[in-house]
Amino acid sequence: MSIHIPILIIILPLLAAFLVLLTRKYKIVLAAVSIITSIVFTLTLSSRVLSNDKITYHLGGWRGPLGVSLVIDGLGFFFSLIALGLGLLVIIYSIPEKRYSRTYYFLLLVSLSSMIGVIYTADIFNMYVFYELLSLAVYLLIAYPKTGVTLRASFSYLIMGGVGLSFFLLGVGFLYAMTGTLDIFHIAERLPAAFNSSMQMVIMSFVLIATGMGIKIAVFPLHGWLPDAHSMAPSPVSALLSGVTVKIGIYCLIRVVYTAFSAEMFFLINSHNILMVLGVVSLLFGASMALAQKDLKRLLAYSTINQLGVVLIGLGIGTEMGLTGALFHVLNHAIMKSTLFFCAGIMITETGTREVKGLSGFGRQQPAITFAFIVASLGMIGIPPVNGFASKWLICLAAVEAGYTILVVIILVASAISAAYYFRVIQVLFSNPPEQNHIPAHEEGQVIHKGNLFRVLPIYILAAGCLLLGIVPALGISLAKPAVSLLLSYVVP
Amino acid sequence: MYKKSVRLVLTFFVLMSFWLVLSQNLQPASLLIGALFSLLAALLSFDFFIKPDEGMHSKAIRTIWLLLIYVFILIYEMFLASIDVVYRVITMDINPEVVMIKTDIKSDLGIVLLANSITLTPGTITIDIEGDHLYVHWLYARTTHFGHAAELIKGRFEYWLGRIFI
Amino acid sequence: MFKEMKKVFFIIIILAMAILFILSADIEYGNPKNLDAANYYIEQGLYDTGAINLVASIYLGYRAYDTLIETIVLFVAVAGVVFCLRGKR
Amino acid sequence: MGSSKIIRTIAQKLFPFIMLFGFYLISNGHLSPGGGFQGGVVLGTAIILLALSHGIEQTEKIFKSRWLNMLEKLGILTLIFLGFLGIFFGYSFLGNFLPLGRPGQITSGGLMLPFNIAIGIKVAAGVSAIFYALIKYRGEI
Amino acid sequence: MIAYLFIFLGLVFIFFGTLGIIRFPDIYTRLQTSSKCDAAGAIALLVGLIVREGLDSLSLKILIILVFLLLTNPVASHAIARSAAIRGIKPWRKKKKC
Amino acid sequence: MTAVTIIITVLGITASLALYRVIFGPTPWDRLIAVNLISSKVVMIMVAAAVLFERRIYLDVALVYAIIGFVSIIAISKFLEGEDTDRK
Amino acid sequence: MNPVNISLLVFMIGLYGVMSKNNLIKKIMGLTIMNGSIVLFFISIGYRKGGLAPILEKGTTGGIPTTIFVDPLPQALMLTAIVIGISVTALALALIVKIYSKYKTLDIQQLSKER
Amino acid sequence: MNSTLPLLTVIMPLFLSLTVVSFVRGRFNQAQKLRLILVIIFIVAIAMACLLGLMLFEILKGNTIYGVFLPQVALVGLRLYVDGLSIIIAIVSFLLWLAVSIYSISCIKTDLIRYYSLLLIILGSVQGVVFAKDLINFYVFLEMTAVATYFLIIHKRNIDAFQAGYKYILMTLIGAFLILLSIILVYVDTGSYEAIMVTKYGGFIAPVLFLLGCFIKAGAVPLHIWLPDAHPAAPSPVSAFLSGMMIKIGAYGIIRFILPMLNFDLPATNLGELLNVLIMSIGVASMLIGVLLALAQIDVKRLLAYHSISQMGYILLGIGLGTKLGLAGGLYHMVNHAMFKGLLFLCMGAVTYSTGTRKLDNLGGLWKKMPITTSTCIIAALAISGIPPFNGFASKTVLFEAVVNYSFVLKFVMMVTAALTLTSFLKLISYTFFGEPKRPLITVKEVPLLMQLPMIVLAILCVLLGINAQFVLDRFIVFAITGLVQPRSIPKIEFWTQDTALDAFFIITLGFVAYIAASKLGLIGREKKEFEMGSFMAKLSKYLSMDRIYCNIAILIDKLCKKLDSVHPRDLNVHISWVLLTLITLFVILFLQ
Repeated sequence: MSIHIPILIIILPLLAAFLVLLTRKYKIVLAAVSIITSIVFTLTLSSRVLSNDKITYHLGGWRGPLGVSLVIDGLGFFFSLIALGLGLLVIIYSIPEKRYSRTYYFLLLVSLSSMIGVIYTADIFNMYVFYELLSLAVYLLIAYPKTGVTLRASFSYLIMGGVGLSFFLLGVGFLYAMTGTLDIFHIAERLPAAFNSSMQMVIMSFVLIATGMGIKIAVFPLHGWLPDAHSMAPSPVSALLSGVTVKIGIYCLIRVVYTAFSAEMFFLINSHNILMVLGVVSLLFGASMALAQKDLKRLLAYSTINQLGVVLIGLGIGTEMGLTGALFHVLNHAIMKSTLFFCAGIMITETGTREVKGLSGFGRQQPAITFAFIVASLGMIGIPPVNGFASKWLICLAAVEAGYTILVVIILVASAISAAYYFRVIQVLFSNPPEQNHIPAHEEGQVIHKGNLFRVLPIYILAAGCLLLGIVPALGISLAKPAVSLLLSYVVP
Repeated sequence: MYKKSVRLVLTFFVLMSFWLVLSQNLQPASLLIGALFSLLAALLSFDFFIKPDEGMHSKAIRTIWLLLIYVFILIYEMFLASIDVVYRVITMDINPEVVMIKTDIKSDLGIVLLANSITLTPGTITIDIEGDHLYVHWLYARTTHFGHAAELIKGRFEYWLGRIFI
Repeated sequence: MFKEMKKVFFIIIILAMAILFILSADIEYGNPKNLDAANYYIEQGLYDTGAINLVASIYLGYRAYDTLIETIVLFVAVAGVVFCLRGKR
Repeated sequence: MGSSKIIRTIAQKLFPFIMLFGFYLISNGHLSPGGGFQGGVVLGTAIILLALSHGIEQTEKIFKSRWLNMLEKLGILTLIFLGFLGIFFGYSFLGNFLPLGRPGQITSGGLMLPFNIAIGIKVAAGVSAIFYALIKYRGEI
Repeated sequence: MIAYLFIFLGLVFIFFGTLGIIRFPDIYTRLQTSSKCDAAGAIALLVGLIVREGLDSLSLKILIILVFLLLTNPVASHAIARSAAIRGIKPWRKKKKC
Repeated sequence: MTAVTIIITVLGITASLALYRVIFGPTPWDRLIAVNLISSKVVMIMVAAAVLFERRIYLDVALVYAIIGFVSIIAISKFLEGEDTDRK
Repeated sequence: MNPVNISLLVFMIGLYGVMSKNNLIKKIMGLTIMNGSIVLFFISIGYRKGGLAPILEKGTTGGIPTTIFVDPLPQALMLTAIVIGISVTALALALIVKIYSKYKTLDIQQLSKER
Repeated sequence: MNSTLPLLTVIMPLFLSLTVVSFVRGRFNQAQKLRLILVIIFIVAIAMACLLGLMLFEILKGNTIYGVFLPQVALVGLRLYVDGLSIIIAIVSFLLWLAVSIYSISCIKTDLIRYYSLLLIILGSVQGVVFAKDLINFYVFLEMTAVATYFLIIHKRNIDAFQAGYKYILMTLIGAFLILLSIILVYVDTGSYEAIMVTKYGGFIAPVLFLLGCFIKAGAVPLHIWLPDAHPAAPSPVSAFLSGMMIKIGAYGIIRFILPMLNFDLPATNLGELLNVLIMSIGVASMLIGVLLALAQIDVKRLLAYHSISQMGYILLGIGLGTKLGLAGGLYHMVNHAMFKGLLFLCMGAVTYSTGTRKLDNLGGLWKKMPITTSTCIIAALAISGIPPFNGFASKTVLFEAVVNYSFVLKFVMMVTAALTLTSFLKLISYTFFGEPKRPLITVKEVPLLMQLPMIVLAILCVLLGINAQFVLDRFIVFAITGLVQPRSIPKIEFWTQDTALDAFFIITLGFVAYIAASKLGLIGREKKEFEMGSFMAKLSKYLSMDRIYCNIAILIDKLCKKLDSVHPRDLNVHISWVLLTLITLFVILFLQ
């Protein structure tokens, strides 16, 4: 049984998703239990993965380029832990909301398992299929409240995402035309030969895949869907989107860029600089747009673009420290941004408004939530005892070591701007409520759950995680280390 | 008219023969699967595939014989009509009208076949059916008179169809 | 305003078409390279999976996992359509 | 409701044949250019034809939308279950544990026939469910 | 030989049917050509192919297709004509001389 | 081989002639007629190819195509009737 | 000028549709065109000169030269891609129907003006 | 000597604050909370006194103490190091903290838990800053103090507090980021986080950046704008601690990390020269501008805030001189300033507490009602102006001695500044405590005992430090800078000589003359309330305060972002065209290579 663990991690939540549709009472229990089982299965692999072992599973027994196989290495393990852990918290967070029917949990489970599918698969076409599944589930999750704005946001995401995945698929087509195989590791073996014969096709496939994944990551010129989708979606979904879904795009980019287009090619077509430039642009853009927002969740959405810029800069630097920093920042951003969105969800239901100005007096009502919000936003800015600092620090160090001091200046400027907008929110939280004793509005029949344990628990856990990772960053770094060593072995032959 | 079981069995056999034509495979497994699927399809559709009140005038063999004759007449007429249409396409000599005709056939299937035949033959298409009245578009209307037009359009079809269906 | 935008879009798309056309001009057609996997499928597919339709042998044999996921994609889409259009108008 | 008598009658007569053809495509997927998805679409087309000609209420008497939804879930659960059977019989997930027959026979594909049937039923139910949903939202045919 | 004759006939019918679609003035007249010439052309062509092939399993299937085409073609024409009529498209009339 | 070429070419030419109606048809029904015509041409091309290349697999494809074409024509014409037909 | 190039051009035409049309349904049509062009692309990169459809019929099973068949893998992939395209289209249409019932318009410019 | 003592000093307050937050919240009523807080303050006082005393004892023996915690787990681990300098500042900060927190018990009425936990955090992190062995620990604790202080500043939750806090946190974070950049540059250049490494850096960018960061922290003049807003907006005890301790961290940073680059009686290097001049000129500028602006204020706490800037100027000037004597003077003045400025803020807090106003116009004649406040305030005012028996005199004397060797003009400037300080305090005291009592102030009472106690203690300390100046200088200050510059040969300072008396006399005379002249001329702006628009002093204070430049920059950035937001298209089509443009650009870039 133990050799089948990789597929079980993917399939069990998927199976549970369909079982959720069949039951009415046990939907939450099923969802949570299946995700917990997956986490446990993943953790059983940890000792092997963390010792730089590669776990391979051939589906249907067809190995190599013939069939689809699953590969779990450090990188996949890292990302899958993020996805599963946050997924569990999202499920817990959505428990008190009575509006969320079976379909919601079904979509949640499908999206989570498809994330794991994207992460574990070694077959690039299978990656596309899983990504498409993930995207469909996410479109639906965004549209879940079925109000006008959510439908519109979901639709624009669908259009952009459809274009992006079409680009990806076209890029896969070029790769297949060049190498005659779809397995990423085989592509990596055969691509150098193809590169010598037809450089144009290699570059074309690279550009297509990078652009397609860029849309999913929402780097600056390709970000059109993100502000609407992230801000309009229901809060747990926003947390999932911003925390994990975007990271899957990063994972795909890393996988394809570092593994398939390995070593020489990567340097030859100079894609480092492209990643770096994109990162810088989206960093500054996200920061300055967020400064101008009045809507809390929209602010957080633009902040996502800002932080992704940091990650891309780290990836573009490409040294060991830079990669460690980037991956660690992925983890940190996932934790912090989900905390912020969870808190924002509670704030919006409590105060009945999405405007930043309307949040006044919340700090007195629910100090614990406010505390979590403050901790996470301090992490976003990059203030020491919280985790965001450690990863930004690593990235800055790597940038200076690689000779890009200007990048550090840019990152710090963006951090200052993000301090400006986060502290604007924080000071509103602490300010006294307006004079009239307003009754919290029930937004579309939402029920207010003041201090509900299921709502608050994930926030506490995540905030504690922020502090823990900030005080003891070695925990996160040791998790990212195998992934980095894996990537480096491709980068430096 | 017909009992349910009869209709079911009849449908099943028709479908099974269709399956044989399709699969062209006489292995037992294939037959078994075909029988299963035919049964399934028959169960789902026998109720309207053969209507309870859908009867024929006479014996089955004679009906088939008449049907064949009818088909050949139809094809002959169709070729004539097509040549006519080709002629009119070249010359653009047309005079379209919409006329209404009445038919004596009562059976649904009969009316439908009549309408289809009309559609396929000289310069006419059925636009609508209401009861036993057919609205027909006529490419080269020689007359707009009710009875006369009916004679010209229905031609021999109504006779043959009237012999087949009630 | 929007008419001008359309012109800009048109120019952009023509540009992209031109670039793609130039870049893909020397892609060989009808003579794929690296056919080892394909030839394996053609030679061994029947013996491996027992399907004389080689596409089916890949679709349901070698890459049945893809098919499973694809079915789930369809299911999610159907569920989504039903979900979106459920309830009062 | 419904359509003219011509369309209705022809649809009635064609329906079982189209359906059987769909089943044929499903079950001969590994022998001919059919397959679960294609056959399923043809099956769904048959149901759509019926719904177009007879109106949605008449069709729902035969193909109830609850059953269709159940069938859809059942199809996927069957697929996953068959995959698990592969593990159970000592192969990998989705491994072919049935014996391969002689090439050209309907049983030659081993697991392919059940796969095809499951996919076909699922797709048929899915296509018709989409159609139902869209039609019902718009109102009556 | 006779097969090719049939095929040739079918092609001629089909060609003129398509020509009619382009030349005729309104929907109903176009439907006239499309329904008749297409059906006749299909019959001729497929019969020609059946004759060329001889009577075997292949031609049985072609026969099925033929029957299907024959059954559905007028129905499709009828459906189109009916929907046009319901939406109130008036047939084109020749201008009377007097 | 020549027979194949001739048949398929003629059918293709007629299909592309019908494309004229698809593009410039003044009303939707004109386009529908042309689409119907094209689909039946495609079916015929497939049958011809099946017979002349000796590959029976195309027949199944042709039948599927015919079925889907028929149903889609019915559906579209039904759609073009518009919503208010039922209240008549 | 070969199918590979043409498919890329068609892809761009689809993208133009997505980009410049204001009607939501036309945008979805653009996506469908893109999907179709990708199918064409994949099939044409798997094609080899004089190859047949990869279905072994009676009598062709033993000892055949592999070169008479085209690469079956892209075709199998495209089956999947087509289904996915259909799913996306169906979902998008459902969303459009819902959007239309909320806003009574399908024009994206007017939609973006509405709050 | 390896020891866990410094670790305990840093960790214990942080841990206790966590305890306070997690166990007290929502479970007790106000009185119980107060009792609990008293207990905790007591515990902290006793424990910290013991710990600091032990360390002081050890250090007086000539040892240094270092402690390492979590060396592998954290980024570099918590590495602490205590020497003379650290322990002196730690003790001062602890004393001030104790005074402030005792004072707060009566003063602060709302949000007790948050307030005290933040105070504890500040104590711990200030200890951490001064004990930090390497750059990264220094940075971490610096940021902790900044954020914790922000929440204390906005404690009153009114609009002023929020604006001031916003300004404060932005400026401080920018300063911290400058320091961070410099640390990164240093690390990459030298491969180590050790404290000394800033000076080993090859170029001049890193030290200058570090210096700028410290200047922002210290509120030196061109970068001071957060300070006059933040100090008045904060609750009085907090502003006492802010002014007394927090801004000293900047000076501490300079002493600890930049000092070895300055030319200490060594052959001058270019960089050392440059830094010397930089620090000194900034010091002089802060001194003069701070005191000039202070003269023009009518808000008591704002006035004190500008004096903080001015006194920081003294300290920076002393450090920037680059002599041992100057360093000793600067350090000594740091200690003294903590005492008397803390005391001043506490006094003014008491005044505000009793009367509820901060405007000079609404005050007057309080000396009968509040004798203790008046007397302590007078002591502090005399101390800050450098009048003989008090501690300000002592440190200023050292500074005068140091400056004289450099340039006589500077000494004169310093004396003028001291005189002007006296002037402004004359204004403050006369208008606050003397003169006619205003009508609403009839019912004013003396503040509670718990508020008087810290004031009295601090006043006594002021006096003691002034009287025993010789002892303090020789025993502690010189000892503190031993580790830094080997000051075995520090010149002997005579405190009670004719020269010093003359200096003091000059200051007093000039101060009184200036006060009389200015109040006749209406230059210190009390009679006419605010200065009229366009008058000379109004213009002067407007231009000197430099608020405008920063505001304009902020408004510019804000407008740019708003503009970006309004320009940013919401149209999906445009975004898709961007996608395509990106594709084209990437193609072009990659193929042109």
